[in-house]
Amino acid sequence: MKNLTIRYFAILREQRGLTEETLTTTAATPTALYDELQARHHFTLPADRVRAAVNDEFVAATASLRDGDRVVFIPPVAGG
Amino acid sequence: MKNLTIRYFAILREQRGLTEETLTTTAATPTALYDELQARHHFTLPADRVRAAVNDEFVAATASLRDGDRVVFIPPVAGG
Amino acid sequence: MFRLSPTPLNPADLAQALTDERAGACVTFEGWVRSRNDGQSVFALDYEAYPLLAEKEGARIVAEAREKFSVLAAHCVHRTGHLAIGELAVWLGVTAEHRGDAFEACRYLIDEAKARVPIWKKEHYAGGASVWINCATRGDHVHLPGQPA
Amino acid sequence: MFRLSPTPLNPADLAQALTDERAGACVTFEGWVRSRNDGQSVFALDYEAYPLLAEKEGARIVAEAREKFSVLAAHCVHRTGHLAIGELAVWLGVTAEHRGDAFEACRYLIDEAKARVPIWKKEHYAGGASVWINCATRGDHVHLPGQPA
Repeated sequence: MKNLTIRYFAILREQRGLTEETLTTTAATPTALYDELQARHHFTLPADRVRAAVNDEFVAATASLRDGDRVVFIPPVAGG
Repeated sequence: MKNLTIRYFAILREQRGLTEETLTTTAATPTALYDELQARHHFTLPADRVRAAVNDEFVAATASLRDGDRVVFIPPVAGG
Repeated sequence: MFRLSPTPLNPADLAQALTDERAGACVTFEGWVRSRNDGQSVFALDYEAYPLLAEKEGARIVAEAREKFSVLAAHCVHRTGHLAIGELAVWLGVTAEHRGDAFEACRYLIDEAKARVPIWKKEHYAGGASVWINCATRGDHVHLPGQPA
Repeated sequence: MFRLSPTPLNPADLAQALTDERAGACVTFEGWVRSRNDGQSVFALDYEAYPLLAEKEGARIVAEAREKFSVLAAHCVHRTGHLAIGELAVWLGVTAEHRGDAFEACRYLIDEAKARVPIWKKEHYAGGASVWINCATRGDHVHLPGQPA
């Protein structure tokens, strides 16, 4: 079990209804964590359209999550 | 014989020492006219680096010159 | 230089930082909020950013452009917050000795920024609907009042 | 729109004419007088134009860009007269719905204008020499004071 901080932006922020939460999870990777959150909060974006950042850096979907990590799931971007 | 008006710009204006002149010539084409003027005024630009305009439109070097035409020889351009 | 701005962008002010005696070419790109997008009448939009990562990724893109092209300066500023039609969403300015580098670096910067920087756009339509751009999923639609859902 | 200007160009003023609700992209190109060109220290320069034909040819180039690319506006203004280092020699502004057209049209305009519009540039060097650019012929050289001719 690890404690993680999740920050939400844009469509995920709206669908979650908050900007940040901490949670205790067994999820080992960003993908596993997204699957867990998606099931709970009915996020419409499938996992393969969301990138992950840990501690303010992009990481692979299969990266190892560690206790205390700050995680952000990044919906498809649309700047410009 | 025909009467032509010649306007000079840039390096040709400086080498000719005036901006406009009229002259009477037998030159049938811009190329023939440029050869005549180059011999007389020692223009440094060879004929193949000069374009011709007649009555404010580009013309071929072999176009026919007519009495009353206004001729400009155009040195290599360098705008921008 | 890449930064986010919560306040309106002024191109004349931004361009002043580009002044350079060695520069022969300056190319700017401005992204404006259009009144129509994909056939819909747009009323306004919101940009939301993940600030820390947006600025890191933006800085990386600027560094890449400087490696790939011979440029003197490359600046990019992106708005966040609520924007009306005609407002400036993003401003880029690139200077170089020669124009080829300035054009190519500017194009590279905006293409990469749009593809990689974590900034999101929500469009608000005339009828009251709104959509997060690029985030539609199967079954989503924009429900316009007066049309069947 | 293509025109010549004997007076300094102000980008902010010029850009105002581009305002268009339908435009999503605005690309500008500015040509600045550089302090060095081809290894020589430039002091100032003069642009001379053949006004009537320059404006005709410029208008043709703008019309070509409008045919080739989907643009909303395409404006080009070129200075004439005496310019100091850092001054704006040419300003182009192109708007389009999408950025690809704006970039490509702007690049087309400046490339064609430089190649085709009857405008000439005389560079004045720090040492007092001056040269009509692109008009050197075999045996020409720039005679700098203090150097053998």
